[in-house]
Amino acid sequence: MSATMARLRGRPFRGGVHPSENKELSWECRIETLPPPPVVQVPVLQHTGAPCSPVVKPKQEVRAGDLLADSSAFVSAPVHAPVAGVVQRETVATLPNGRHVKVIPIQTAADQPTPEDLWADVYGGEWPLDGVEAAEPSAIVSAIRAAGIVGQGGAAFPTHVKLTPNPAKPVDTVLVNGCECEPYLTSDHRLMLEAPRPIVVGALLAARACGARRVVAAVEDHKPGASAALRAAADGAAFEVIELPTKYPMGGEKQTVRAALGRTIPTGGLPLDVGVVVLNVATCAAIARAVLRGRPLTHRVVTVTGRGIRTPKNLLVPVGASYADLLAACGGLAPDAARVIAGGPMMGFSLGSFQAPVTKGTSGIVVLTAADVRAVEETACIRCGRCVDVCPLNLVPTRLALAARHKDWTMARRFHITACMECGCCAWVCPAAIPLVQLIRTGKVQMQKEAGA
Amino acid sequence: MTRSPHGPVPREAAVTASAPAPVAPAVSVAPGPHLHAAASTQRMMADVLVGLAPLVAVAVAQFRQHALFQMAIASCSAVVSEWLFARMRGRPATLWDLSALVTGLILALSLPAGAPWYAGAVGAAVAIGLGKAIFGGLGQNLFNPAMVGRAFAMISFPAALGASAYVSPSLGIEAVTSATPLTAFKMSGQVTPIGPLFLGATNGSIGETSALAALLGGLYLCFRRTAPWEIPAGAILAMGAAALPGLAGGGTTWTLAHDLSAGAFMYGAFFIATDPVTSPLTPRGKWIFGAGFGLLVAMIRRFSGYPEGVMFAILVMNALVPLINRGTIPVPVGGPAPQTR
Amino acid sequence: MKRNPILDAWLVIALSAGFGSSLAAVQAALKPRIEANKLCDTLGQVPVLVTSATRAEKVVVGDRVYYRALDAAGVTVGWVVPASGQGFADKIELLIGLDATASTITGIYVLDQKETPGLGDNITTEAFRRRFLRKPADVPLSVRKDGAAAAHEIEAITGATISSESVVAIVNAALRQFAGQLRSGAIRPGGIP
Amino acid sequence: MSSDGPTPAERFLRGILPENPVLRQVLGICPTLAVTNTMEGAVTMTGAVLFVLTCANVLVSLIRPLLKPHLRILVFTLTIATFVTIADRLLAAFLYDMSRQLGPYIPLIIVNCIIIARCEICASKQPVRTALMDALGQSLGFGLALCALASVREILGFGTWFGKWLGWRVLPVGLSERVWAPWTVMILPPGAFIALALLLGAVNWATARARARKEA
Amino acid sequence: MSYLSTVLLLAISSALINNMVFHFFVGCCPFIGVSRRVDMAFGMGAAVTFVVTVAAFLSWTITWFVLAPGAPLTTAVWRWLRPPSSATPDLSILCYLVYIFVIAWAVQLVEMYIRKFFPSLYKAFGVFLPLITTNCVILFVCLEIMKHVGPIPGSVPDPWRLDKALIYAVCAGLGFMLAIVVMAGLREELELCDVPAPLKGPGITLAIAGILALAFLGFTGMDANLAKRFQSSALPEGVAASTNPPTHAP
Repeated sequence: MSATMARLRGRPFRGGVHPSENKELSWECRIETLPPPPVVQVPVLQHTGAPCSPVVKPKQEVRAGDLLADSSAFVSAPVHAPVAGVVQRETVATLPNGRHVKVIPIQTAADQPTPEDLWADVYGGEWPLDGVEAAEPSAIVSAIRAAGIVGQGGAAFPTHVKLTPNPAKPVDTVLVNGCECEPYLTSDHRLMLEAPRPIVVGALLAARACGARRVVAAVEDHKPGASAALRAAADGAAFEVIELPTKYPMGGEKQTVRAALGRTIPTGGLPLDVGVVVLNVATCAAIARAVLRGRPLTHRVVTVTGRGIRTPKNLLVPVGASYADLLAACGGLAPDAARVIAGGPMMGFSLGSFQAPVTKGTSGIVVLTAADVRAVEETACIRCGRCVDVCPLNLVPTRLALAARHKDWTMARRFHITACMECGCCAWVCPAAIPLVQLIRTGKVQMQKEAGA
Repeated sequence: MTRSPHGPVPREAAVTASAPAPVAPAVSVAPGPHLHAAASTQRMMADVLVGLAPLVAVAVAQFRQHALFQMAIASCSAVVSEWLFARMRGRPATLWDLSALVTGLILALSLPAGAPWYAGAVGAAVAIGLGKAIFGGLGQNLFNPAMVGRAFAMISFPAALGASAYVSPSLGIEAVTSATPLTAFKMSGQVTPIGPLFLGATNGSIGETSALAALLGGLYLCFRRTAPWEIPAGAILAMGAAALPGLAGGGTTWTLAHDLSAGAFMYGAFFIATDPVTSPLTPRGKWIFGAGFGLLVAMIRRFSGYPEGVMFAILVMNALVPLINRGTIPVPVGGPAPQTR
Repeated sequence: MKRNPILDAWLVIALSAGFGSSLAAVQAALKPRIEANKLCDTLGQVPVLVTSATRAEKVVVGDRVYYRALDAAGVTVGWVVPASGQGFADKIELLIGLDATASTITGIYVLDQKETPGLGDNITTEAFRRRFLRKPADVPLSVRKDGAAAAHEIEAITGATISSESVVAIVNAALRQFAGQLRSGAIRPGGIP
Repeated sequence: MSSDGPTPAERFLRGILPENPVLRQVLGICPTLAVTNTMEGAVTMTGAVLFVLTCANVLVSLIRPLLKPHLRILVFTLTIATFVTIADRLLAAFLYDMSRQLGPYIPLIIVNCIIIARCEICASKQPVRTALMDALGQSLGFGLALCALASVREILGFGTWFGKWLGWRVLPVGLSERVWAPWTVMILPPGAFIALALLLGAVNWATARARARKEA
Repeated sequence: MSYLSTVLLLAISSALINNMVFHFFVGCCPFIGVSRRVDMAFGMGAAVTFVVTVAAFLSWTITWFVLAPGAPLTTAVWRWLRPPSSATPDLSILCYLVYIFVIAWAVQLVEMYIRKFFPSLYKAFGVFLPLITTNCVILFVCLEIMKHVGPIPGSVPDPWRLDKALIYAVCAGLGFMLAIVVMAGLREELELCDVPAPLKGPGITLAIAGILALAFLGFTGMDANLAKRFQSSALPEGVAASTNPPTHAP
C-alpha cells in the first residue's frame, strides 16, 4: 500500500517546514460557548462561489436557523440566522482577506438558549449510526445544500458541490481531514476530542451521498488523543483513522491526499480527479447535524490564541460575531500584542480592524507579540534555494517572485506560477525575508488581469 | 516597513486598530506568513566564514605571515571596493552582510603565498567591481566574483600568479621551494605521496593545500545547509567517472585519490562551486552543475596548458547556469500547470 | 513592363569593369613589392642572424627549406635554419642562424608564437635570444633553471620553463636534422665558394 | 534623411561624438576589439577605414542618380570590396608589419556595418561634399573610439604608448615586479571586451549627466 | 594521427580555444544584437552555421580552381590563351570581391531553399538570414580557408582539402552558436538584474563577453596537448605490438 509506504519512508510529501507550533497555548482549553453578542453580522458571501441575495427584510423577526439569504447558483451556499432577533438594514463589511461583502445584521433577541442547550444542539446529544443507512444519497446532498454547509478548513467551498455524484469522476474514498497543520490553531483538535461522534457520522453520510466505499480520517501524529477519540467513536463502523507525520502544510488537500492515500492530485485539479472527497472534521460534524437534525450551519469552533491574548480559548461562536467580540471574550489583547491574524499564522490575514464578522471558514484568531513578529529587513535574494527545498509542490518560488516583480509572465508561466497554493513555506524559510507569497499572489492576479485584458 | 532592492513592495501601511475598549495596543498589518524561520543572509555568510576557518588555520600554520598578508590585502580591498561601488551607485553599502568579506577571503585563499600585493588588491577590486557591482550587487551576479577577480589577476599577472609563482624560495618556507603537486605531475610526471597531499603538507595556494581541511569545513557547510551537498557530490562523482577513461588519475602512481586531493579541487567543490548565487536553483540542476565542474576540472588539468582548472571550470559552469536552470525547471507535484490560454 | 535585366544592370557591369581594371593596376603596381616584403620576413633576418651576410639563397632538400647566407662576394658565411615545434600554448616558429661550418649558433629569431603574454612570450626578447649566441650546434643543448654553467646550457626564463624548454627542443631537433643533411651530402657545405 | 538635413560641417562634427559609430551606435565592434591592443593597430585601422569610407562615400554619392533601388546594396558591396582590396594591398606593400598584425581584420572592413550604413543612410542621398564630410566625421569618430580604447589597453597592458613606433614608455623601465606589473589581460581578448564595456559605460554616464544638467 | 582525432582537434580548436567571438572578436554585432532570447540566439547560430558551411564549400571550390595562384582552371585557360608573358596567373586579388558575392549569393540560395522546402525552419530562423550577409563570421571563415588553399604544392604551409575546410566551417559556426546561446541565457537572466543604467545593453553584454573570454582562456593549449596525446597513444600501441614476446610460442 502506497500510503503505508509513504509513512514508512517518513516523507509523506516533498518539502514542507516545521515552524514552532505553539499549540500548547490552547491545546487543553475545552470548547466554551460564546454568549451571543448584541449584534451579529451575517455576510451573504462566506464561500467560494456566487453571493446570495437576502430573503429577509429589515425589522423582520427571525428565529435561530431561519434562512437569511440564498442563491439559485449551483456553486453557492445559503446563509442562516445564527441567533434569534430582528434583522437590521444591510451594510457592507470588509472580510480579513480584503473582500467587501454585504452583511445582514441581526439585533440579538433577549431570549437565547443557554450555553449547555446550544452545545447540545450543535454537537452534543446522540448521533445514531442507523440514520446513515436510512438516508437517501440525494436527500443527503439536498440537506447539505439547504443547511448552507461549506468547507470549514479555510477555502469554504460549498460542500454539496463536492458530494454531488459525477459519473465522469467516481469517488471511492472520503478523506476526513483532521490535520490542523497551521501553528497555534487547535479548534479541529478540540472538536475531534470533544465531539468525535458527529464527525464520524457526518463522514459516513458524506460517503453514502457520493458513493464512496472507504472513509479515512487523517490525523497528525502529534495529536494521538484525537485519533484515539475518532477510533472510539467509529464504534465498529467502516471508518479508518490514519496517523500522518507532523509537518506543515499537511492539512493542504494535495498533501493530505498524497500522504494518506498515496495519490497525487493533478495541478489545477481537485481531489475528485483522483476519486477522493476531502472534508474537514468540522464540515463532517455539520453534515451530520444537517442530515440528522435538519439544522443549518450557523456555529463553528474558533481558536483564539497566541501570546498576545490574555486567555487563549477555543470558542463555539455564532457566524457573524465580530472579531472584537471574540477578543473581548478572551480577556482582550495583551499590552505587547503586535499583530492579530484571522486564520493561522502561515496563511492567515492580519487584521487592521476588528469589526469584521467571523465566517463559516474562520478557524482561528492568532494574536502575535512583537517578539513573535520579528521585523526582518528584506535583503537581496542570494538564490540559496531553500524555498525550492521546502516548496511542497516542487516549484521554484524565488523565480516566481522574480517574474512577478518584473511582470515577466512568460517566465512565470514557464515556472508554473498557477500551481502555487500560497502555503507560505518559502517565505517562512527565506533568509532574505523576501515576501515571496505576497509577490506570487499579486503576480497571479495581475497575470490573469493582463491575460484577460 | 521594509525596502526591497527592486523598489518598494506595495504594502498596506501599519494601521492602528480602532477597536473597542479591551483592544489598546497598536497592531501592524503585513502579508503572511507571519512567522519566519531564524535564517538570514548574514548568518549564512557567517557560516561560510566558520566553514573557512580550518582552511585559514592551515594556511596560517603553513605559510605564516604570508598567508595573513594575502588575506588582509584581499579582504580589505574587497570591503573597500564594495563600499566604493555602492557609493558610486548611490546605494547604501551593505558591508554587514559579510558577503564582500567572504569574497575577499575566498580570493585570498586561492592565491600563492608569495603573490605581490597588487595581485590580491587588484583581484579583489575586480571581483567586487566586475564580478558583482556591474550586475547590480549581491545576489544578482552571474559569475562567482572571487573567481572573476582571480582569473583577471591570473591572466594579468602570469608571472605573479602562474605556475611558476608558487616557487619562491625567498619566502623562507620549506613548502614553497618546489613546484605544486599538480605542476610537478603535469610537467615532469612527479607524483606527490597521497598522505601529505591530503593533509596539506604541500605547496599550493594558501587555502587549497589541505584537502582534509576543505572537507571538514565543507561538510560543516553542507550540514548547516548553507552549501548544497549535491554540488560537491556531483563533482566528486564526475571526477570518479572521469577516472574510468583515464581523464583523472591516469598515471600508474597518480590515482584518482591524488586528483581529488590535489590542488583546489576540494576547496572549489565545497566553497566556490557551492556559491548559491551562481549555481543552479534546483537539486537536479545542482547535480548537473557539480558534475560539469568535476569533468571540466579533469579535462583542463589533463589537457590544457594550465596545471589546475578549478577557476576556469567554475567560470564556464557559471556561464551555463541559466541554460541549466532553463532545462531543469521542476515539474510541479501533480504535473505541469494546464495552459489556460 | 518587363525590363531587360542586362540593361538594368549596366551600372553594375560598368562599375565592375572599372573596378576590375583598377584592381589589375594595383596588382601590377604593388605585387613585386608585396612579394619582396613577404620574402623579407625571413630573409630580412639573415644579416641579423648571420654576421657579415648580405643576402641569402634558398636551399630546398625534400620538403625542407634552408637558407644559405652569402656575403657581398657570394661566399657562404653561414646558414639560416627554419624550425618549428610545439610550445606551451601553440606552435613556435623559429629561425636559427649558424656559422659557415654549422658548428656554432650565431643567432636565433622567433617568427611566430602564441605563448602566454608576459611570461612565455619572453622567448622573443633579445635577452633570451642572446643566451643562444655562440652555443655549440653539434651538442644537444639543455635547460638550466638557475643560471647556465656549462657551454651547452641555456638559462630558462623565470616562470616560463616550459616555453624555454620548448625552444631548446625545437632548436635541437632542427640542428640534428640539418647536421644529418650536411653529413649525407644533400647540402653542399659552406666555406667553399 | 532628407536633403535639408544637417550641413556638411554639422555632419562632420556629429560623427565625432553625438553619433559616434562605435560609442553611440555600437557598430563595427569587431575591429574595435581586435586591433586595439596597440596604438599602432588602432591608427592603421583608422587609416584604412578612413580611406575606404571616404572613397566609397564619394563614389556612391557621385553615381547616386544612377542607382536603382534593387541593385543599390549590390553596388555598395562591390564598391566597398574593391576599395578594401586596394587598402589591403597598399598596407601589404608599404606597412607590411601592420598588415601582418591586422591580418584578416582589414578585409573584414567589407562587412563592417559602419561603411555600408553610411553609404545607405548618407552617401546615396547627399551631394558629394556632404558625403565626404560625413565620411571624414564618421572615420574620425571611429578613430577616436579606437584610440581611446587602444590607449587604455596599451598603457595598462604594456606600460607603453605607441611603443612600437615611437617607443614611449609610461611605466618607468626596470620597475620591480613586487611594486607593479603591467596587466597582460588588457592586451588579450578579455581585456578588450571589458575595456570597451567600461568605455561605453563611461560615455553613457557622461551623456546622461550632460543631458540632466541641460534640462536642469 | 587518425582522421577522427584530426577532426576532433580542429573542432575543439575552432569552437572552444579559438572561438570566433571570444578569441577573434568576429560576429560581435549579432552577438550583441541577437542575444536577447535563447531561442532567437539558437536560430541565429543555426543559420550562421548553415550559411557558413555553404559559403565555405563555394569559396574553397572557387579559390582552389580559379583564384589561387596556379589554380588549375585558370592555368588551363591561360595556356589556351597563350599570352606572351609566361608568369603564372594570379587572381587572388579578386578574392575579397568574390567572397562577398559568394556569401551574398549563398545567403539568397539558402533562404530560397529553406523557404521552399522547410517552411517551419524558415519561420524559425528566416528572419536572421538577410542579417548574415554582413556577419563577419562567414567572411572570416572564407579568409581563413583562403590562407590554407594552395593548388601548387608547398605554396602554403598547411594546405586544406575540401573536407578540412568544411569541418573548420561547421565547427566555427558551432563555436559561434555556443557563444551566442550561452550569452543569450545569461542575458535572459540579466533582465532580472539591477544593472547600472550606463552599462545596460551593449555595455554589460561586452563585460560578460570579457568574463567568458577569461573563462575560455582555460582551454588554452588543449589542442596541442591533445595532439601530443593522440600521437603518443598511437605510438606505444605499435611499439607494444612489436615488442611483446609471443606468450604462446609454438
